[in-house]
Amino acid sequence: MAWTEYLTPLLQGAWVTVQLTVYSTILGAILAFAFGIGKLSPNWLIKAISVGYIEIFRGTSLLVQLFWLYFALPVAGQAVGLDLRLPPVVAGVLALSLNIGAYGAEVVRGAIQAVQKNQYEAARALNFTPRQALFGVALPQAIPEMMPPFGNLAVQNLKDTALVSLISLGDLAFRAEQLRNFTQDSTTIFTLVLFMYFGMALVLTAIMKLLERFVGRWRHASN
Amino acid sequence: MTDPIIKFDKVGKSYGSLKVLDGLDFEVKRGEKVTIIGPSGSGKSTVLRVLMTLETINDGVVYVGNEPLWHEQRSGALVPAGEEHLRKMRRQLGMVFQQFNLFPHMTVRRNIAEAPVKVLGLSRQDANQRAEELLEMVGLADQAHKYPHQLSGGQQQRVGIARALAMRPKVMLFDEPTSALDPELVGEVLNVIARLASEHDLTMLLVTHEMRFAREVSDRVCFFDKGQMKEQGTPDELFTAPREQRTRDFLKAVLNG
Amino acid sequence: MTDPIIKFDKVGKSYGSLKVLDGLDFEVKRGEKVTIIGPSGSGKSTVLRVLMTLETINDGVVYVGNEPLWHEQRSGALVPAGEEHLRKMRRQLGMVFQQFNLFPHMTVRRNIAEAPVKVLGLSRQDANQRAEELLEMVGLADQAHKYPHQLSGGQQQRVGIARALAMRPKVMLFDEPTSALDPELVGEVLNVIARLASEHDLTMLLVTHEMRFAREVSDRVCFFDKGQMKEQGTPDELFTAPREQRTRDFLKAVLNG
Amino acid sequence: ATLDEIKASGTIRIAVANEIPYGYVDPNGEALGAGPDVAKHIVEQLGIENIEWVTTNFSSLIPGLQADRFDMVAAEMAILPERCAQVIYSEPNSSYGEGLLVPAGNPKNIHAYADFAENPDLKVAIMAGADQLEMMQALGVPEANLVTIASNADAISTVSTGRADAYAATSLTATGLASQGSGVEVAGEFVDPVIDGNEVRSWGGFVFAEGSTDLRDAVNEVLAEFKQTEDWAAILTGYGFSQADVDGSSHRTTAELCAAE
Amino acid sequence: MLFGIEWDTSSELAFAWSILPILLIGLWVTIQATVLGFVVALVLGLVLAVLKGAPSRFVSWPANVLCEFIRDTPLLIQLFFLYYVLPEYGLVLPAFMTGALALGLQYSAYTSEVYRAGLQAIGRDQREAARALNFPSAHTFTHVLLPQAIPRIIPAMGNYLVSIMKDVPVLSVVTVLEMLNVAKIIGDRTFDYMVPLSMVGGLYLIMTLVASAGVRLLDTRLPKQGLPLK
Ligand SMILES: Nc1ncnc2c1ncn2[C@@H]1O[C@H](COP(=O)(O)OP(=O)(O)OP(=O)(O)O)[C@@H](O)[C@H]1O
Ligand SMILES: Nc1ncnc2c1ncn2[C@@H]1O[C@H](COP(=O)(O)OP(=O)(O)OP(=O)(O)O)[C@@H](O)[C@H]1O
Ligand SMILES: [Mg+2]
Ligand SMILES: [Mg+2]
Repeated sequence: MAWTEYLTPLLQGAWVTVQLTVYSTILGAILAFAFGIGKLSPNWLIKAISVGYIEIFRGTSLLVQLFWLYFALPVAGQAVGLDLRLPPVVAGVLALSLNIGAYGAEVVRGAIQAVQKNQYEAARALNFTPRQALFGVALPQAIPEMMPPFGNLAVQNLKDTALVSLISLGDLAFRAEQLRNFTQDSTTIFTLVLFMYFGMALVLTAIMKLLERFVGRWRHASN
Repeated sequence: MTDPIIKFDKVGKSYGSLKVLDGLDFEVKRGEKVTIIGPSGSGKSTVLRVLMTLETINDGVVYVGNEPLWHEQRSGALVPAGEEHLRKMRRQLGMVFQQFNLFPHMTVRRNIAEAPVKVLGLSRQDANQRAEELLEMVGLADQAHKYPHQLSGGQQQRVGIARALAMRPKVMLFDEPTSALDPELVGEVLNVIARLASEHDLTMLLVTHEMRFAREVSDRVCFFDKGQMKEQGTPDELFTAPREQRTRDFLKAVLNG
Repeated sequence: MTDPIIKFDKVGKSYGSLKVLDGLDFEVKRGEKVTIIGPSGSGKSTVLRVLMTLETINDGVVYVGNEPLWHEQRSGALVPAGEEHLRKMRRQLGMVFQQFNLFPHMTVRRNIAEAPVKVLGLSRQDANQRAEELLEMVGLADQAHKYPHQLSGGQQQRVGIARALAMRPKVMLFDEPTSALDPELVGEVLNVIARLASEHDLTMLLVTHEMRFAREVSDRVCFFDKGQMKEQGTPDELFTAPREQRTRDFLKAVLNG
Repeated sequence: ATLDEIKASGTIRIAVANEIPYGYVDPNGEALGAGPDVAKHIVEQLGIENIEWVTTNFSSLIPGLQADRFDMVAAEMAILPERCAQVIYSEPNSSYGEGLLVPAGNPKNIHAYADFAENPDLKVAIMAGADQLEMMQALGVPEANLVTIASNADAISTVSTGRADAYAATSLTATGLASQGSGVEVAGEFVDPVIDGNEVRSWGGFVFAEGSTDLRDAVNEVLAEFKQTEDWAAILTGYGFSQADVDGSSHRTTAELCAAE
Repeated sequence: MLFGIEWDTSSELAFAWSILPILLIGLWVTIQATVLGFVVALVLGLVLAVLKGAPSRFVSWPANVLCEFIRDTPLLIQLFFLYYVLPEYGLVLPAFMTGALALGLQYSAYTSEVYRAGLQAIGRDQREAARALNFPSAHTFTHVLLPQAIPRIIPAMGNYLVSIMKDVPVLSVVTVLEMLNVAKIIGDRTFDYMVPLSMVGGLYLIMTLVASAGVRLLDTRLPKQGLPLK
């Protein structure tokens, strides 16, 4: 087979990779905000849950999480009489977003805490409620700070999608393995695949940069 | 006008073993303009921050308008106040910070109008109008739509003053409002404060190192050292004939510059 | 003593489209104590940084002791100097920075002794002795074994002065040496500089906002604006009877404090 | 899922493990192999319209059935007693013997599975979840000399680069791989392993989850008829099965194989 | 049975207890791979950092692109590439070595940034002070920049060490018998994935919590001002 014949199946796989990346990045961002803000909550229960979530998913390997969700969770579900046999797509997206969400939560927490204390003091002096101070003062300043690390996490997440091939999801890495199974032409296939991932990462980085400019518009206002 | 609007009654405050306020007694009368001076670390900022409820106290009672600031009267006894009470008390005070502390993501107008909308419940329109009047007053009518980082330090601090005034406080607190400014920009801020002092019957409490200005604008100057008020008097008394040795030393060191 | 030790000849320097030095002509005579004043951004620091070879220039020639600083004479023509030449020229200059710039991981003594050992080739012992003499001179004889962060700002700056002096420069450059200090600590640093000025025949070039000090210590005061020297004279001339409107405005704004 | 549920939805999910020639998917997404070709005929007979092909690792086939990720496995998985405890099998669809893939020229001179038990310096690759593991264990091959690979596709590289000295698989797999890659060949003069006095032969069938008895029964019914036809034999021989393999498939019943010790 | 150790499936607890020694054998491989990968990352990272900082653009630009490329492509694919492609050019490394190399390569892109940032964090101030005192540039690097950079670099490197440990399971795809692979094989053979996989998760959690606490402790113990010079 000529290398051009590899393109069709590889592009199909790349499309799956793109979808996985988009879904899990969005879900991961939601988790990141929920638990990042949760970790700063004065309510100890919310705080404990957030800390637990963050530590567990940052503290274990993504592949372990993925295998656990795919292989072990159904067994655990059976034990309590629940049907937890997740389809590969769900298990994949869930593992990816739970993992990236835990890292993102630390970014969110860090960025909120990095908002200068004097901003909270100004808010308090003007009699804002803590909630108004968080959503009106702290978050709008923290979000632009989060964007560069979020950009890195999004690329990390794109790369991590390759692991879902190990639970038989037809992403780019899976297609590559399947092709190699047929042709044993490892050099061409893996070179192509490396460049395809690189290309997707560059596009993703560019999108995150645009997003960063958008959420930090006020910083760029000039005279 | 003889009723004290602010009163510190044997107030103590410590960080660990460091006593920052040490049994402080201190009063400000309604409409009075008082300047606090003193060496670094003497507790000047702490007095303002306690009043603005940014720091708690460990001992004693602070009164604002005859009501305890940090305590509530409950079944006769004074108990530590809840957030509700603090919010009510805070309404009477406005603060201008050394580092301006403007909200960098809001336009100048929004910086001023945000609290009136969110806290006082004004309509956005009314709040904007109030903001524009205040900007007019501090000489920045044409800067309403800029962001803080587009302004010079002196302009930012004038916005800071307008922002505090927008809440119509009874007492204004200024914590070294010009010490983060380039020397050339100090004047424009002091001018605004001087106008405020002369044209309004606001009570004003000002911490500053600008001795000449303190002399011009204040009714009374208080010298702080080690968390206590060591000496007070009219500007003329204190600057020309300080009674305490510590005060003399301090004034000598500072005025030498 | 009439030979200029420093001479700027139509020196230009830009950052992109921003002209920071604009055809600057400026001289300092051997042993002279010159103060530069001027508004923020007028290029005061740049003059010192160009002399210390921390910034290059785009135009003109700077002479130090009659030799071009940034150029070498090669087969008759002036060509940009190599590192060799710069190292030789730099020996004649010492600099004291606004933020002290001490080496945080070295003891006070080592901060001072390091360059004499590595650059002048002194033995560690001789260099340590020189360091201790200088610490004596700046009143820190007992602090030799501390690290910078264990000292107050004023003490750190005095170490900074001692460090520069240890290289026995002919010209000392001071860039706002007291403006990062608490007001109470300013005096101790200015005292050291004043002693240096009166007891040594060092050439001194000082950028400062401490007008009173400038008046006492300098032979000549230069007013900079927009990258040019707008006016110069003895302190008495410049402070009491400035000729230029721009100078008058600046002095009024600054002295108002 | 039950047969009724599948008929109602109109789609059956069938898994293969990407093993040539038992069951695999070509780059165009077309399922091929002895299992899939027969399965296609059976599904048609059962009146089910669509097949959704799922490719997965061999070791994920049984867990996948149990987790309801697919309804049926068409990988010619060998019928073994320990597997019968986890899942249910159709009657045999094929039978096949063992083989070995070795580097070209067979430098280590390997001809039998027993060689690995005798020479402790030899390393042998097996696929995760495949029954060669049990054979090696029964022959007394040390665990440390087993290299577990995830799929057949890795075998050529593993053997040709010397990461293992041979790959133990069924004779058909070995032949298929040898034709695909240079630098490898099928070990000649292969001696069938003898375990508990019996030569090893495997019988492959379709596999279902415990709850799918009705589906299994329906498949058995169609399969029994289909095995009488020339078409069926042509499918198997077309993928390289010998006549002995084709005939042998009827020499055992699933019940016997499951009950065996 | 795995590695000659039998398991006991009579109850979940007995099963867990009986496979623990097997998992610990896998854990030991995980630790070896982590350490080896980390060493490769430290060395390759330094090389990349030096190349990226080279004065010639013909060196720094390709180094930057290479770094970006390594950082933007998945470890799994890089591992496959090294494992399957290198042998075609005659370089056959055992699976474990290939795995450690892939880990080291992937993380060298990150460690090179740590080196660079560590040096850059020593502000312009310090470089200027050294220049004003006429220090030779080698002396500035060894006596001013490095002593201040090292305490900043160590904690970040420690964090990458923990990250590498969490990426070791990827090596299972090329037959390395690290902890997750061992657990997976136990699962394949017993059809009980719940116990071994949960145990791997638990062991990982313990290891990373301990390692992270170690890094934090180290961070507080390191002299913030730089390695002291008397
Ligand atoms: N959050 C804190 N924790 C510990 N100590 C503190 C804290 N805030 C202030 N201090 C200490 O309390 C003392 C008084 O501080 P305060 O800010 O009131 O002094 P100040 O008179 O305003 O000095 P300055 O002129 O430097 O602003 C100082 O010694 C300061 O170091
Ligand atoms: N690295 C740089 N890049 C771009 N612009 C610079 C840089 N360094 C200085 N400038 C600009 O050059 C101008 C002159 O700077 P310089 O530091 O000499 O001013 P100055 O007179 O010392 O002011 P100040 O009193 O604030 O210290 C300023 O407008 C400054 O913003
Ligand atoms: Mg203060
Ligand atoms: Mg300057």
